[in-house]
Amino acid sequence: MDTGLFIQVILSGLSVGAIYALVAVGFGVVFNATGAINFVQGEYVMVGGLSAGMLYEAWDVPVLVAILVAIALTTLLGVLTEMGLLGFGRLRTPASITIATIAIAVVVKGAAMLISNRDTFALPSLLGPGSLQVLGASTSRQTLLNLLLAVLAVAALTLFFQRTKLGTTLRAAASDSETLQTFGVSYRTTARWAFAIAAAVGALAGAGLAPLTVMSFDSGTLLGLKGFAAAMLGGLGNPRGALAGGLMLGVAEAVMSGYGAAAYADVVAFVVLLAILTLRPTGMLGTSRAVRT
Amino acid sequence: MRKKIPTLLTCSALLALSACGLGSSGSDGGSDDTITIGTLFSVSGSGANLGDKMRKGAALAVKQVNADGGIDGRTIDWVFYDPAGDTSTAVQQTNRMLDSDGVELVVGGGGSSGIALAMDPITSSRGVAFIATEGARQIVEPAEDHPLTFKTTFNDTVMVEKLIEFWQANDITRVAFMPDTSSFGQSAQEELERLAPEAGIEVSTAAFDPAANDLTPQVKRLAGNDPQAYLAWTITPAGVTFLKNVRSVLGDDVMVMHGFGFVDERYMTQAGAASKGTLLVSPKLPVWDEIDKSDEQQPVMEDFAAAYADEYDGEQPNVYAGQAYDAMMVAVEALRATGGDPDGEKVADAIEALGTHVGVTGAFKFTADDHSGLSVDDVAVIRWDGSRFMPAK
Amino acid sequence: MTSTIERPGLQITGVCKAYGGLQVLSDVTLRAPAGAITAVIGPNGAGKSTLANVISGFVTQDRGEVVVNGVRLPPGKAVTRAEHRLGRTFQNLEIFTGMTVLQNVAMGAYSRQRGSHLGDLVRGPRARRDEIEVKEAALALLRRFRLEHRADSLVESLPFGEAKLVEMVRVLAMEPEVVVLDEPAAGLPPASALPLAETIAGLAEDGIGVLLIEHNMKLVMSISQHVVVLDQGQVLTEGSPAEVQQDPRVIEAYLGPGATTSEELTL
Amino acid sequence: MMSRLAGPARTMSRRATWELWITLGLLVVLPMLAATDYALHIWTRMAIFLILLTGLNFIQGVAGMTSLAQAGFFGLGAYAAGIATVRHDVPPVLALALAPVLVTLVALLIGVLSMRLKEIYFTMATLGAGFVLYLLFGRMVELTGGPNGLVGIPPFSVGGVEFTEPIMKYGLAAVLAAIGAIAAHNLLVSRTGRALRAYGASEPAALAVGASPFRLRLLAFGLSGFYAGVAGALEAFDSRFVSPSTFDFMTAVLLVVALVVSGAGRMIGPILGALLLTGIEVFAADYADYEPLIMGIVFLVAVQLFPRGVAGELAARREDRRERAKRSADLAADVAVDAPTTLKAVQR
Repeated sequence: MDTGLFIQVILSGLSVGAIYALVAVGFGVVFNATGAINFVQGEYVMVGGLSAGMLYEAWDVPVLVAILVAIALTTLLGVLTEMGLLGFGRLRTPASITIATIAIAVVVKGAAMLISNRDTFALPSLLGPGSLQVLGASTSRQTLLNLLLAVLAVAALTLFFQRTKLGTTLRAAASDSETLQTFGVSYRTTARWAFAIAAAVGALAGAGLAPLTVMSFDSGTLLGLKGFAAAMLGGLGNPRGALAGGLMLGVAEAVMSGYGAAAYADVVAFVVLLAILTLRPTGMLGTSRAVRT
Repeated sequence: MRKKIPTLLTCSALLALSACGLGSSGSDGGSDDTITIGTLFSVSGSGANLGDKMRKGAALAVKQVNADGGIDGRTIDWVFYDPAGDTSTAVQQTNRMLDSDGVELVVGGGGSSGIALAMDPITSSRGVAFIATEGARQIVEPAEDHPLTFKTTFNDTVMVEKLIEFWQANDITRVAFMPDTSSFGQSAQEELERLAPEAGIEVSTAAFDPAANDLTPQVKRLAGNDPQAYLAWTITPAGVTFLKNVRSVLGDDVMVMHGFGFVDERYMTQAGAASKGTLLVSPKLPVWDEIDKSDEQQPVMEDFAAAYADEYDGEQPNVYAGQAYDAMMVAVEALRATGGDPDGEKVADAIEALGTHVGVTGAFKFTADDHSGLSVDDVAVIRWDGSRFMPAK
Repeated sequence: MTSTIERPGLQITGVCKAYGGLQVLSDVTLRAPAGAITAVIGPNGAGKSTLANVISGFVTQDRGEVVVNGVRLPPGKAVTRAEHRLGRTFQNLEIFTGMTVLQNVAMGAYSRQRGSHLGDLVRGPRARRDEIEVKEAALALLRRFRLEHRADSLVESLPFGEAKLVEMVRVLAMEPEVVVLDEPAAGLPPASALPLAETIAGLAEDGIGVLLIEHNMKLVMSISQHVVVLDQGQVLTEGSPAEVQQDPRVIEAYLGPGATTSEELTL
Repeated sequence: MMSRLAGPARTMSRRATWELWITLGLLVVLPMLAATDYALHIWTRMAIFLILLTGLNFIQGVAGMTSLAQAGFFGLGAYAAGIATVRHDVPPVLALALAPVLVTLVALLIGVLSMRLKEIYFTMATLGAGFVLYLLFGRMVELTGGPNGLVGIPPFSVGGVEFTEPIMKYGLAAVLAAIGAIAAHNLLVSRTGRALRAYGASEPAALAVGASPFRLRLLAFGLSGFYAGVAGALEAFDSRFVSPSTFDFMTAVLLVVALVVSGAGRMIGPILGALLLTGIEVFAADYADYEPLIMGIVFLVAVQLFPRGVAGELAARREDRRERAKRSADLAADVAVDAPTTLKAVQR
């Protein structure tokens, strides 16, 4: 068995998996606060990557500054998402909020298409080009950075949920968020923080992905769905589960590309999603949230 | 009752929409002093930047022809639709164009092979000549099934023949091939796997999905049989990922090649250092200023580039603009030959009798059984030297 | 309606149910013969609701059997109860909102209507006739309970008392042999307690075996032929209303230890 | 016979019957308004959308569960008919019959797997299924022709008569749409339609009267697949070309919004929704770049205006019932607390 290929498959899986993990973490944060599934998460990744790329390519902004501005922009978009969802006070159930996030995702994508004029944008790696040889396979410094970012984000969020006041309220909101009776101001601010954090993490994923491939207004949708599949695989709402789910999904896709039919690598994520939904809805590490009727 | 509101809302919205939608009055076609030519290019939707260049190429041709007296005094009335990359929209617009707008000849198939393939049965069933600007062989092959349909683009057969010619010249016998999963990639794979063995070239293939974020598994798998060249075949941004991944897995001294779908300076710059030294099979237009004057095509390309830059304040034309310009010019040549009669059969016969039409894309020699008209010598192998395309040695 | 010859009606034997460590029902055995009203009383948390859910199949018992007219009912399969002619009402009013009163009652006859679901796409003459019969039977029931004028209004527009009655009529539309009434008087103003008693008595007169699970002592003692007292999931005692009121254990269970006089329980 | 049925019982079903007549009337009148072949082509697409939405109405409207798989099923029907006729020379009549059967089987398979899930997770499963179908349309190139689509589908023909004339294409679609609407009306006013609604209103009560929610909702989802199969086959024979972009996620969203805005759960919903979709398709042709943005905003407004409709009535009613149960539980708790005392009060 060609170990070089095996190592390359694993490395490639971890590289993409780190991105899926970051997206999955974003789903978890919003799910904990509102019980809803935020389909704008995929578009946060696109907006993060695209805006950083546009700032860099179109206006020659230095890479690091472009990334920071992109993260700030996307966080603002997260806050706007919360306003668009809960601002009218009409959406009370997680089901209606989830469907509304699909609407907002479509709006964000449509706007990005007009602003970016359908062009593609890329970003050079923060740590310079060049690649590293590992056990006969190669990977880029950017991949290692992404992995680091994913692990750091998960660790930070785990601590944040346990230690800080806001974190505990976010997690507490999860337990009785089935019906949102407590619709007072406190709930809105909690939700707003959740969407802001999810957006920032999404933008981080976008900025991490842009150097690896090319970003366009269209890159968000599929990434969002795969991130959701990873979040379900790992257990919705659990940051460590999101990391595990993301990396496993990334490796599964890489194995499919390396050994199986590369054309169907994308279908793997949806097969995983359907399997998890029907067989083990709480995922690996998830809370036993009532998913069945 | 709660349910009442939606129905009232939709009633009013709906009446407004259907009222404005269907009152499409059509101008009657082909009055004695104009010839109506219809065109579909996707200037929005997927493939928009391609379509925009195509429209500019065709518009330049129409302007030039009308400027010097049109076709025996009859000016071209040009009807343009934007299907936005959506095939069912294109089908509707083609019906509308032929039924209500009186279009007598169609140039331009929406900028995507899928749309051109869908338009062909409609134009053929109405006996209208159709000159497409899309790549797929199936649009015009086999010629007897598409008597009234032509195209001014390269078949992948011609491109693959050029590649084999180039590989033999550089005694390369083992090639790694990575087509994307679109039919553009798949049809190139068929041609390569058919022609390469005859030329003694061993091809190992691994497809990739255009939305893929990382192609290193495929690259590493193909590296297993130590190929001397890596060739990708796509028009999607994933081609940039291919360049980055090949360089990261195999270093800088390996021969990396792309198909003619990837001849685009933006992609090259986005790939950064990874694109330096990339070889591409391509029409000659991108390196027209490096072709010596003896080539009959050189002056035509020079005039086109100059006229295009002058018309569109300095913008440089790309191969897609060239193909659209050629398609319109072929239509005009044919109409001049038939004395302005747009009847499908007459136009088709005229095109097949044109002999050699030296266009921007190449020297077209349309015959009864070759409705593409381009050959191996119209293809060039070019190299990206880090800042622009140059002819490869 | 069905003849009133002695038929076994509802028989449950040795029913046990535990949630985690807590033994909610232990070895409960009781009968609710046809044509009679058997009441189940007991302080809160005695396991009355769980008993109702076990009988009607909403909860799967750990051990024990639920038998109607000699047929053993599959544990935990609520949807099968209708075919075995066992109906129930719910403590929290369960009505089909967004549908008319008539349609609510017509739903009662659902399991008795033959014809496949796909057949309803074609709606042949037999299906039409079947529909008309069901609607006319439902109208007749509404007439009987003086609710005909409400037949066509949306059920959620009815006052609480009438809505409760509609739920009862829906159960009747099932032509049940046995009916479990889970706290029918809950939330009802005292004024409508009397008409409710008449309605329940009417069910028994129709030959239906009524198991009345209720807090309201006045209602229970006035119409029940037999009373079963449940405490901490066990049958404390059972007997006629008079016997049960004299039983010291009942008084103690109800009024707490140390209470002696029995008159608190007399009505 | 019907007249003997006293007044009340007919109102709910009478409105449904009225709305059926409006639908059938439109199907008859519209072709007369068609000045050009192109307009007739538009009305044919409207009839196809009508079949699609009538199918979706079973699960989205009557059963109250949001399904984002309808566009995928629509595509599966189109590709089934297209592949059968192009790759295997199956006569079009047989293809028009087989396509819906295949789609129904796929719908039942997905239904069996996902029907026991809570509403929002059912919607996620349909979203996943729809996306897998969309991906497969684009990826199985030898079978489906990949992103460029499947070319050369023959026109519908029966007994040698080819349906190439626009009026014949419209006739075929309109007749099938009419049959579909009548069947949907029959189910809506029958015990099955009533039971589907009842399940949405109160699961416990529906169970108590013997209505098995699993079987009913599976039937509704299977029917939505069947209708989508018919619509898909008609789409294939009408435009004689099928490509993945017509059956993407955006279409799935558009179908739900069009139905809910027009009145999901009612007979008038599908026809109004179909007319709305046709209007949008004509409108979209000229403003392609702005379509996603506008559709997104329309969708967001629709969700805010009709949160229950778009998100699935069933999920909303579950929340209502939980709130009602919580409120009456609190009420019961108060009652229980002073039970012994009422005993005394009664006694004095």
